Amino acid sequence: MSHENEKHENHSTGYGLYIIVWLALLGLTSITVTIAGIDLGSYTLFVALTIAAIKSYLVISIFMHIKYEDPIFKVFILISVLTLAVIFLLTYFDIIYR
Amino acid sequence: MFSGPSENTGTVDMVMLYIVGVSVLLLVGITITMIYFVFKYNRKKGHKPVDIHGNVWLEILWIAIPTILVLSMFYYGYNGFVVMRTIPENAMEIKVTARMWEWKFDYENGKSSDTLYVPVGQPINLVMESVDVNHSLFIPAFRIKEDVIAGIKTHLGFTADEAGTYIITCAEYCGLKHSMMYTAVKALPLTEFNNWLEGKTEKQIIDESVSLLAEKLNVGLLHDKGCITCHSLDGSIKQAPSFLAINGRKTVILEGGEERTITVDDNYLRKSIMDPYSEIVKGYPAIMPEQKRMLNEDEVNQIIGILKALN
Amino acid sequence: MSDGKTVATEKSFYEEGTTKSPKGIKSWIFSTDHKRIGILYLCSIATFFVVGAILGILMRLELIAPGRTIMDAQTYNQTFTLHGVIMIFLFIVPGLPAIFGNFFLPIHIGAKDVAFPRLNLLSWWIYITGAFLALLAITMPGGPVDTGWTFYIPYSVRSTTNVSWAIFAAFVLGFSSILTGINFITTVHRMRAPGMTYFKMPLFVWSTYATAWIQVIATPIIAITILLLIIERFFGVGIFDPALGGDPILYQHLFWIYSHPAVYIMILPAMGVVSEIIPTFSRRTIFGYKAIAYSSLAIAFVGYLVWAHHMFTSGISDTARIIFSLLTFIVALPSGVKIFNWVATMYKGSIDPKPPFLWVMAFIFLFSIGGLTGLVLGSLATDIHLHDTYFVVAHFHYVMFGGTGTIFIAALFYWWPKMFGRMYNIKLANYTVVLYFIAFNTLYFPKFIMGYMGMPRRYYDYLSEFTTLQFISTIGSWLMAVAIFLIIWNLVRSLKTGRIAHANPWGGVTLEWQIASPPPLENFHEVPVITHEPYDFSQLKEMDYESK
Amino acid sequence: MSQNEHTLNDSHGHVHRDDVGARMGMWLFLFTELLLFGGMFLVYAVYRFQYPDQFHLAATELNTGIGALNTIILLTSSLTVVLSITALQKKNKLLSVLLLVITILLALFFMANKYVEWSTKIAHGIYPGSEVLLAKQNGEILFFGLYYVMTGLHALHIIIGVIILAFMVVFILKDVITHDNYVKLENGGLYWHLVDLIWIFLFPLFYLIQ
Ligand code: HEA
Ligand code: HEA
Ligand code: CUA
Ligand SMILES: [Cu+2]
Repeated sequence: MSHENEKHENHSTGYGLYIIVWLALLGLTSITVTIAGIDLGSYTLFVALTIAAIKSYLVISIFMHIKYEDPIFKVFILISVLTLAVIFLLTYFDIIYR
Repeated sequence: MFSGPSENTGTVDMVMLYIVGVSVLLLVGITITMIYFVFKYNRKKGHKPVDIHGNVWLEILWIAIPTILVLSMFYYGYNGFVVMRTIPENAMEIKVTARMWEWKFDYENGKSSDTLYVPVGQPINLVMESVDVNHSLFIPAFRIKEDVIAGIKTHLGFTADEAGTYIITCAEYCGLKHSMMYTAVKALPLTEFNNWLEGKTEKQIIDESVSLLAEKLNVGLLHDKGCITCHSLDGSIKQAPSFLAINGRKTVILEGGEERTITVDDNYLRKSIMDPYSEIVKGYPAIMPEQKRMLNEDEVNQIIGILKALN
Repeated sequence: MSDGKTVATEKSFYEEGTTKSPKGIKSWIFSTDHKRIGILYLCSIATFFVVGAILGILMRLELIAPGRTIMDAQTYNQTFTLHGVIMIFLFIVPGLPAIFGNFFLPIHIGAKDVAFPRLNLLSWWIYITGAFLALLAITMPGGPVDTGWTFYIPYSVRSTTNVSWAIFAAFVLGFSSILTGINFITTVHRMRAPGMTYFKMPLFVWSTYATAWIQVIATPIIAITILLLIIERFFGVGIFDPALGGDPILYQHLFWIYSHPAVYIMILPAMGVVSEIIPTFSRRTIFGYKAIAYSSLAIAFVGYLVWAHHMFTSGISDTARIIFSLLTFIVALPSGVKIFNWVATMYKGSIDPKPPFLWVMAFIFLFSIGGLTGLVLGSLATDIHLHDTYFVVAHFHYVMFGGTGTIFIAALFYWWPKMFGRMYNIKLANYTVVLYFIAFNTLYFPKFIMGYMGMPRRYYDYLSEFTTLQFISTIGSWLMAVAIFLIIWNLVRSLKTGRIAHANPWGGVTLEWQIASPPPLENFHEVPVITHEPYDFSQLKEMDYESK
Repeated sequence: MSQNEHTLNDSHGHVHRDDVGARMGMWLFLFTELLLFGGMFLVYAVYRFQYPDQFHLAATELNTGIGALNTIILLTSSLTVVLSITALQKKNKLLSVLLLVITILLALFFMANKYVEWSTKIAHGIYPGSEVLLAKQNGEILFFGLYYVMTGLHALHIIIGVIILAFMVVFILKDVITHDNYVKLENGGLYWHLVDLIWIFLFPLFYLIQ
């Protein structure tokens, strides 16, 4: 069991990286607020969600340490996100064509 | 080979026969093999068991063959479905309104009825909407059904090929009298149908018979709003108190579990219509649909007026 | 017979507990031992099964003849709702994983407990809380729910009965299910004994693992759906109610997004048990181990793609109906793979048809009927006619009761000697299988015919043309009551008068048969090192097994 | 799977500890939260598709400023939590506690904003079942229904998060959580990040669609 702790210690990144990520997150927030003011038509939603996705990627991989975690965790995340995506997609087959 | 009161009947029965046929073959095959193995390789016979770990070709085989089978099943079902759902241009549109627990059919010429009349051979398009909860219009003889929902119009198409009377029933659970929400579709030869369509509406007939009871009051409103499904006009007991001589009647009601005797007046009538569950008349189930969102002020006043006149 | 050396000195988990004193009620309801928790679940779930079954009997009695027989329409509506809610949420969804998963999953992988034993105990407590709430809901003002177990909006918003409490109970029960799922997934990943690679795990572990994923990923959807419905009822927030612009069909989507995968929560563990029983009584390795293992995962995944086959007539778009119909047919394939591999496992075996095996044979027949009629329902043209008729009622009783229910019984008869250290009366059990089989088909087969003739479900009353078939079905329910009574009687009586069971009465080779009956507190004296495949019967010789 | 050998029930009778397992359990729990909110996002997506214009109209009533401020607060609190773990790893117990306390304060700040926001809405007569709301179009009723339910449920998670973090503070002070045994703190942090993640989506979907 010491093994894992070691593994973790190896990756305790110090404070720097976290602060950089935090700054990036704040930057992305201001971008998304600014863009919301501009009328991009049907792309507005797309852009907003893309930025939100990038933000969550940063939070998940760095803040939540997934980058340093056992690979099986990534598979797990993939399973659940994929399931959610499938549910959305299939529901839309009803909503769009109704 | 298959025929029925509607072309769809034959189609559906055909698909059914195909799927059930294949299924029975598979079932019998599996069962017989299993029982045969149990006898053949019974421990009593003292065979030495042989470890067989698997066989890739067999696995492929029993994925591939069922795949073909199910795809063919899907295809037949799909085909029948598309035909059923394709409504010809010349279809006759009939409006269907469902409410707890009755059906109403409105024809293009403004006539309405609570039995569905259709001409033989004429494609029909039912455009359906509910005023309260979900219902489902089911005509077993034609092998069709479709839910009837509040706020969303659904449609159901069919053609009756043989004259006759077929049951219509409600297939989506809708409360107390779900199992009594029957009516019928009457398929008539075209001329007979036209005679009927030009004739008096059932509403008119009701109006006439009721007018014996209550002069020229617009009792039809009670019918339109579904009140007289549960409340009788002649004093007989249905699922709810009769309307006959309701004004001024002394009644025991339950309010929050406590009994109280009141005298029916304007206020009481209004409250019972808009918010029926606050006070339930003793001995009756709490099944009255709330009318708050279904009646406008004018209709409420009108109904109260009618009720008071029914003495 | 094996382990002659250790049996004598060893204390079972009945004599040694995780609490201060191993005896008394507290040593049970506060025990973190997975085996004791399994038995707690067994007692509670079996109780609710009997309650649900008695409601079923009452319904059949009402339907024995047209018109009123023993209850009025409102009572009937409440009865079938309660019957459905109890059977689904209190019996069949938690059933196999919570009882047999808890008891045998850790043993099967050579662990001494699950990954989070205290969480495990919490799951049971949450289950009991949910069950208590469900019972409370019956007595609360407004009376028992009358919406059907599907709680369709708008009726569930309009109904004056106590819908909110009942669905809140389902919400709580969902949490219990989720926690069990989390526990099992982590256990499988983290607690395997040395040498226990993924492909050396018994197939029961595989299927319980797949089930656990459905429990974790699907249950939250029903939780939020229920929450939204409660919020809608309490605060009048417009979400699904058409009166406020909501979309009642969307509710149905959310409901079935959980409830279809849930039917695989019900059947997958049962399939795992079948994969255990068949090799043991055929005394040869399972045919197509990997195919069966992967098909469990496939069922779990594809199970998410087909939910709208419950909504073919609900007014969803025709495009969606077609897509979902196609996907529904795909989900049948992995189940087929399992059936074929099981039958192939009997080939060239050395088959000893003891009661658990006989129940499995009944299962294969009944479940195949249930599954194959699922295909009839998956096909668009036919489902439009059969939806919400007795055909559906017959289908789901065949898969749930004939499938999972039968295996529930099979698992009891298979593992009873291990769990309680006593053997039941085998002869009586053999007769019971036959009675059960006849009763089952008498009870449910007529429903297929009625459904096809157009008898809608959830009907208090029916047209006279159905009288004969309804009557036959009711007779079947009485036969079934006798069969179930004999099962319970046989098992319960064995606790007192049954002979002491061997560690390995059937000649099984998975790990549970290599330890004493009943097992000791931490299952294994020393960590087992796994060198064999799970169904390698050459081990029997090493295990010193003599067949009796 | 030799990687597992070190996670076994060890035979020496020690209490068995498995940090990876504990985090795995936490992640699985987070998935259930994800799906729980996912279900609501699905409802949102469907209604937004059905009533695009009315959603836009309704969203103009929301205050983007407060939304953006709350986003910044939550992102910052996520940072302080993760820094607190690092501090503990570096055996800086005091800093770790301090950062956690800052996190809790940020959370309370978030709640205060939320309170102001909700109460102005309610003061304007916009709340479930109100006359003002019922007079609006269906799409707007749905928008506000979802707004209250989704942000409300999110706020509930914040409150739970605050309680969890408060426990973490106590645990650190009592040395239940230490620099070489801090998986509880990690799991508490994971929960807090999840709350943040959900807000990352709630924010553009409710406040940024004018
Ligand atoms: C244990 C529970 C369980 C299981 C396992 C299943 C399994 C299946 N179910 Fe069932 N189902 C229910 C429980 C279950 N169901 C319930 C409770 C309802 C009603 C809910 C309600 O409305 O109250 C329902 C309703 C239901 C409907 C909706 C009917 C309606 O309301 O109109 C449909 C429609 O497609 C369906 C289909 C299927 C299919 C295709 C499978 C498949 O997974 C079956 C796969 C199995 C086989 C196919 C048999 C074995 C295989 C072979 C013998 C090999 C050869 C096979 C091939 C040719 C492929 N089910
Ligand atoms: C696992 C699930 C399960 C099981 C096992 C059963 C078991 C039974 N069910 Fe089912 N049923 C459902 C799940 C289940 N049911 C569901 C989900 C619905 C849908 C509800 C809805 O529409 O919302 C339904 C609906 C349903 C209907 C349709 C109602 C309608 O649509 O109008 C009917 C009708 O006959 C019925 C009958 C029965 C019967 C007679 C049994 C019996 O076979 C039970 C057999 C068992 C016994 C008979 C044992 C009796 C007990 C003893 C012998 C012990 C004796 C001891 C004492 C008395 C102390 N059920
Ligand atoms: Cu109307 Cu059932
Ligand atoms: Cu299904």
